[in-house]
Amino acid sequence: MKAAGFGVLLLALVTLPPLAEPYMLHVAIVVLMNVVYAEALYVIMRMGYLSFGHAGYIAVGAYTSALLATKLDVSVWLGFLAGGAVAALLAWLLGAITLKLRGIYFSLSVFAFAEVVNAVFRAFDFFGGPAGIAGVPRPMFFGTRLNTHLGFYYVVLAAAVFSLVFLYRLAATRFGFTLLALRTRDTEGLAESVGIDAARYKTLAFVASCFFCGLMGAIHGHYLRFVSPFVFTFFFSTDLVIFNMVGGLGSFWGPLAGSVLLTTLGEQLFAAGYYKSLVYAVVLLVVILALPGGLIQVPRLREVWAARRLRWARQPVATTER
Amino acid sequence: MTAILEIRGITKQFGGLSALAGVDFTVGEGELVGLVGPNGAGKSTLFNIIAGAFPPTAGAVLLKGRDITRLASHDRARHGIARTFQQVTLFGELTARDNVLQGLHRHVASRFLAGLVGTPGYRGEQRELVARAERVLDLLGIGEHRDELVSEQPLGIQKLLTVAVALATEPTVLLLDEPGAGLSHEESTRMMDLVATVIRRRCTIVLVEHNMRIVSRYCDRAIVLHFGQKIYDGEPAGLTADRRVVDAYLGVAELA
Amino acid sequence: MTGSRRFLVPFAVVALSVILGLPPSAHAQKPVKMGAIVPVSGPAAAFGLGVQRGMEFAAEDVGVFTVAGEKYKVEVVTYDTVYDPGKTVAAMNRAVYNDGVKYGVIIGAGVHPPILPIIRETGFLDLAFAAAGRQITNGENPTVFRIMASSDQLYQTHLQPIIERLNVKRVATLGPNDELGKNDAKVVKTQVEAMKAKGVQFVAEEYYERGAKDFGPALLRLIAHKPDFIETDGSPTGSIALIAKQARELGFTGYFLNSTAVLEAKAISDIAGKAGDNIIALRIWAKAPTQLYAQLADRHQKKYGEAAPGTMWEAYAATKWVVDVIQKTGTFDTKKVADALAQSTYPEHPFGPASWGGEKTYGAKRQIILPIPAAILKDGKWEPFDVRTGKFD
Amino acid sequence: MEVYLPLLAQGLAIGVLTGILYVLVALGLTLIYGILHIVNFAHGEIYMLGAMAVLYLHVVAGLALVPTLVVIVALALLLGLCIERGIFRVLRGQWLQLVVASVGVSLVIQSIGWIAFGIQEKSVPSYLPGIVDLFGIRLPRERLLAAGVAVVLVAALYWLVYRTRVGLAMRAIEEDEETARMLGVNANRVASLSVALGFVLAAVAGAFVAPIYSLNPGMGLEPILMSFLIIIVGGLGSITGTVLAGLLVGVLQSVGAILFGSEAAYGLVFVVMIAVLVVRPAGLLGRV
Repeated sequence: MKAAGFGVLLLALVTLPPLAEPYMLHVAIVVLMNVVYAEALYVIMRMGYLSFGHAGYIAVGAYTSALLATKLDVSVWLGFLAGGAVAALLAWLLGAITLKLRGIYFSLSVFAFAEVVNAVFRAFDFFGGPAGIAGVPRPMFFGTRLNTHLGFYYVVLAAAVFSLVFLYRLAATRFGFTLLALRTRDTEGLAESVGIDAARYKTLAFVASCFFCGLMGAIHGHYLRFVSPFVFTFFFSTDLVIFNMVGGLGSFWGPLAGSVLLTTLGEQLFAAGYYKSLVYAVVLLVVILALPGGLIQVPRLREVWAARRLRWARQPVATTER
Repeated sequence: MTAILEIRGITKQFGGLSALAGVDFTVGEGELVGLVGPNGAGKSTLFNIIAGAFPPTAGAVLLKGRDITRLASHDRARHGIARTFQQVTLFGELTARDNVLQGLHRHVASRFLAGLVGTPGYRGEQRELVARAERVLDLLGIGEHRDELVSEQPLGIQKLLTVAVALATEPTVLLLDEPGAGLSHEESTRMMDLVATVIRRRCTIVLVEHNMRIVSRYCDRAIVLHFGQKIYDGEPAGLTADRRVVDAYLGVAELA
Repeated sequence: MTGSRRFLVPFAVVALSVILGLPPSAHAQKPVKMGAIVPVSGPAAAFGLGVQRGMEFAAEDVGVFTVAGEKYKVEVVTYDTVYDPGKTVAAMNRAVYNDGVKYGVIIGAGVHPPILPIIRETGFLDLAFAAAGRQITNGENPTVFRIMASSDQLYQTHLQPIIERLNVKRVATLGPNDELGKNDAKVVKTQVEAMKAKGVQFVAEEYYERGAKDFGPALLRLIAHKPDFIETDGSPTGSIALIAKQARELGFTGYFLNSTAVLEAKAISDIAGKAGDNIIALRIWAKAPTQLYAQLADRHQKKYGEAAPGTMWEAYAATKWVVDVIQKTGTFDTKKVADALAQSTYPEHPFGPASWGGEKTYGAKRQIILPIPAAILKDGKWEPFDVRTGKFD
Repeated sequence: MEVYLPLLAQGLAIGVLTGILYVLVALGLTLIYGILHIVNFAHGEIYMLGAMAVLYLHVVAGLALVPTLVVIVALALLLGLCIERGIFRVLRGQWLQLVVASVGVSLVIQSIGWIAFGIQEKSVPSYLPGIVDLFGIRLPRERLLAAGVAVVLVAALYWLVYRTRVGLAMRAIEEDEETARMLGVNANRVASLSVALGFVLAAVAGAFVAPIYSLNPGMGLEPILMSFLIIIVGGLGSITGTVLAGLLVGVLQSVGAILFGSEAAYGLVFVVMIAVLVVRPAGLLGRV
C-alpha cells in the first residue's frame, strides 16, 4: 500500500507539471527545496543535535556552483555535485571540532560558523562581495538552457527524489538506527561501550546532512540565477528548524509535512507583512505545546495527550542536554 | 587458568588527588571476580579505566595479553570488553528489543551501502539480528517486555536490560557495576542468580559491589580496594578474617 | 495501521494547501493590476509603505480610464519582499505568473539581480525604486525604468557643489556593509578624487552591519583620519541619527551627508538631539516644491496619522505617468508602453518637470531626470539647501 | 594609518563601555541558564519591551523615571512567571522543544511589537546628557550611567546568589537538584523566580540602553546574538564568566576595528568564539 502510494505520488509529480501554471511550478520548486533542506537537517536533529547555522552550508553549496559556472565555465551539472562536495568537506572539518560539543554549545558554534561564512562572502570581491553574483546560468539539457520553470522543475524533482530516497534509507536502516543511540551524552557513552564509534557516526551524519544542503543549495542558486549573502541568513536556518519541529521529529514524514505545510502557508501570506511571521510563530508554539511530537502525531492525538498530562511534574527543573 | 584480563600498575590522578595508586591484578578465564571497597575506594574509576572511558595516569590494561590501554572505548568493546553503568543507562526512547539490537552493533557485517540499497543479504541479517536480540531477552527472562519502551519500565527490569545490552555484544569480559544496587532483596537475588548461572557461562565477569555478602556468596575471588590501593586479593571466605579489610570497613553496615 | 496513517498526513497537508492556494475569483470590473513589490516588513519597511501608499493614492486619482474602448481601473496589489532576494523572487513569481501583474514598482538594488531574468522573459514593466546604477537600467532591460535619482546621478549633481560651498577638505564615507554602501562609496570616491586640484581629499571609508546600533569602533577609526565631512550613504533614519550622535560624542564637528529619501527630521533630532544638526540630506524637500507635493503630504498625514515616507511621491507620480502613457498608446503591451514612456515627459511630477535620460551613461534612456533637492538639518528641522536638475545623458 | 596611543585608549574605553552594556543584557540569560539550562531566545524581546515601556510610560505618558522602573520590574516579573508556567514548565525535560519554543515566543513578541508599535524608529531622550572628558578620552555620561547600573546589577546578583536564602536554594538546585528537593527546596518556585528575575534583568537593561540607541521592535536581535556569544565564551551559567566575556567581546570589537577594520572585527568575534569552544568546550569559566 505504501509503495502504491509512492508510485501514484511520483507519477503525479512527473506527469502533472506540464499542465500547471508557472506559478504553481515555482511553489513546487520551493517546496521541494525546502523539503530536502528540512530532511537533511533532520538527520542530525534525530541524533539530538540542533543547528542554527545550516544556511551556512546551503550558502557554501550555492556559491561553489555559482563561482564554478560564472568564473570557470564549469558545467552546471558538475557544479551541483561540487556544491554538495564542498559543503560536505567543510562539514567534515567543522564537525571534527564541534561535534564533540552537545546541546546549545553545538547549535551556537554552527551558528557562529554560518556567520563567518556569511562575513567572508561579503568581505571579498572574489565572492562577489555584498552584491552577490548575478547571472548564474541555468543548466543545459541536450542543447537547451533550462530557463523555463518546467524544465528546471524536473531538475529539482530529480535531485529531490534522489536526496529524499537517500535520506529516507539513511534514517530507516541500520545507520539511522545507530544514530538514535547517540541522542544524549549518557546514551552516547553507552553506545561507545557496545562498540559504536560515536564520533565517526556523528561525523558521517553531519557530512551527509550538509552534503544534501550543499547540493540543493547549488541548485537553489541556479534557480534564482543569483547568489547573495543576504539569501541564506540566520532566519533561513531558523525556518528549517521550525519546519522540523512543526512537522515532528518522530519520523521521517514529520519534517516533510512541516516544510510542505509551512512553505505553502507562507506563499498564501505573501502580503501579510508581520502577520506572516506571527502566524508562523503561533503555529510553532501551538504545535510544540499541544503536540510536542509535531503534526505527525495528529493521528495519535488521544494517546499523545494522555501521555502528556503529567509529564513535566516528573521532570527536574534543569533541562540538561549538553 | 589463563589470564584474560591483566591490570598492571594502574594509577590515576585527578588534579592533585590520587584515585588509584598502582593497582595490579589478573582475572582468569571464566572467573567471577568481585571488586569490593567502601565508597570512594576507586572501584568505579578502575572500571572506567578498564572500559576506556578515560585513560590512566600510568599503568596498562591487557586483554588476552594484548595491551589495550590506548584504545578508545568503542574499540575495546570490539575486542570483547562490555560494561554496565552504576546509574542505569539505557536508550530510553527505544523499546527493549531495540536496546539489545543497539548492543548487537559489533556483530553487524553488512556495509553501509548494502543497507542503503536494502540488499537481500542486509535484510536477512536484520531479521537474524532481531531474533538474536529476542534470544538475549529471553535468556534473562524479560522477553515479554520486548516491545515496551525501556524508559517506562520499573527499575528491576531496567537493570536486567542494561545487562542484556552489554551481554548482546558477546563480551569476553563483562564489567558489572553494582547490578543489584537499588533493587529489592528478591530482585537483587534474581539478578545475581542470573549472573552466577547463565551469564557467567558466557563470559568472564568482574563485578563491582560493596555488599560483601553478595561477593562472598557468588564470587570466586574478591579484590578489595581501599583509598586507591589493593589491600586484599583472594578467597571471598577470607575477607572477614583479614585485618586490613575489617579496618577499612569498620563501622560500615554492609559488613554485618 | 498507524504506519500508513502517519504516512497519509503529508498528503492531507498537500491537499489542504492546494485548496487554500486556489487563486481568488475574478472581479466583476476590469482591473489593471499593478504590483507594489516592496518590503512592508523588515528593516526597509518604511520605503515599501511609502511606495504602496503612493501607488494607492495614484490609483484613486486615476479612477476609471479607457483603453481601446474598454474601461479599466488600477488595482494595487502588495507583495512583501522583506528586502530579501529569495523572497523577492517568490513575490515576483506570484505577481507575474499567478496574478497576471504586468506593471509594478519594485524596491531595492540588492533584490533586483535575481528578478531581472524574469523581467526580461516576461516583459514586466518595472518602475524600479533602486539606487546604484548601470546594473539595473541598461540596454538589456528595456522595460526597467528607474523612477528615482540613481547614485551616479545624485552624487554627480550634488556632491562637488556641496563640498565647495561648505569649504570641506577631508571627506570620509561610512556606509552599510552591502552592495549599496560599497557601490556608493566608490561613486563618492571618484567624485572627490576629481577635486584634488582644489585641495579636497578622500581620507577613509568604513562599513557597518545593517541594523547595527553601535558605530563607535568604525567611527573611531574614521575620525582618526580627521575628516570634516562624513558621507553616510543610504543609512536609514535610525542609523544616521545614531551615527551623528556617536560621532559627536567622539568629538566630530563637521558635516554629514545622507542620500536616503526616507529621513524624518523629528525622529533624528529625538534620537540625536543637537548632534543631528548639519546633516545634509539629498532627496529631502525642506519646502514643498509644488502644490501637488503639499497636497499629497497632507493627504498622507490625514489618512495615516504620520508624515509620509519619502518614497510616496515618486511612486505616485510613476504610477500616474505610466497610466497616462498606456492611455495614449492605447495598449497594455509593456514593450510598446516602455518605448512610448521613454519618449514622454511628465510636467505634473510633484517634484517638478520630469523626463528620461541616462542613454550615454547606462546605454538606455530609462533614468528619470527631475529636480533633486538637498536639505540641511538645523534645530531639528529641515532647511532648504539646494535644488539641482543635473544633466544626465 | 598609524595607531597612536590616544586612539587605542579611546578605543579601549569604548570597548569597555560597550562590553558592559553586553554584560547588562547577558546577565539575565546567564541566570536563567544557570537554573533551567535553557538559553532563552526571547530574552532580546523582553529587552525590547523594557525599552518600549520606558518610551510609553516615561516619555509619552509622563510618568517619572523611578515609578516607571518599578512598573517595568513588576511587568517583567509577571511576564516571566506567565512564560515559565505556560511554556517552559510544560516542556520541561525536552531540550529541543524548549529552545525552539523560546524562539517561537521571541517571534510572537517581535511580530506583535511591529504591528503594535509600528515601523517608525523611536527614541528616548537621555537621562543624563553630556560628555565626561578624562585626559582626552571622551566618555558619554549616559553610557557611564548604564555601566553603573550594570555594575550595581552584577553586585546585586552576586548578593542574591551568594548571600540570601533564595540564592542558597538556587545554588543548591544548580549543584544537585535531587538532593536539594529532598532537603525541601521548592524547585518549581526557584525555577519560576529565576525566569522572572532573568526577565527583570532583560527589561531593566532595555530601559537603560534605550536612550543610548534608538528603538524599534527588532532591536532585540543584535544584542541577543551577541549575548549568546558572550555567555558561551564566558561559560554558561557563570556570572563572573559573563562579565569577563562581555568585556572581552566589547574590547575585541573596538580594538579589533581600530587595528583591522570594523568588518574584520565582526568576523573576528565569531572566530574567537569557535576557538574558545575548541580549547575550552565549557567556556572560560564554565563547568561541564
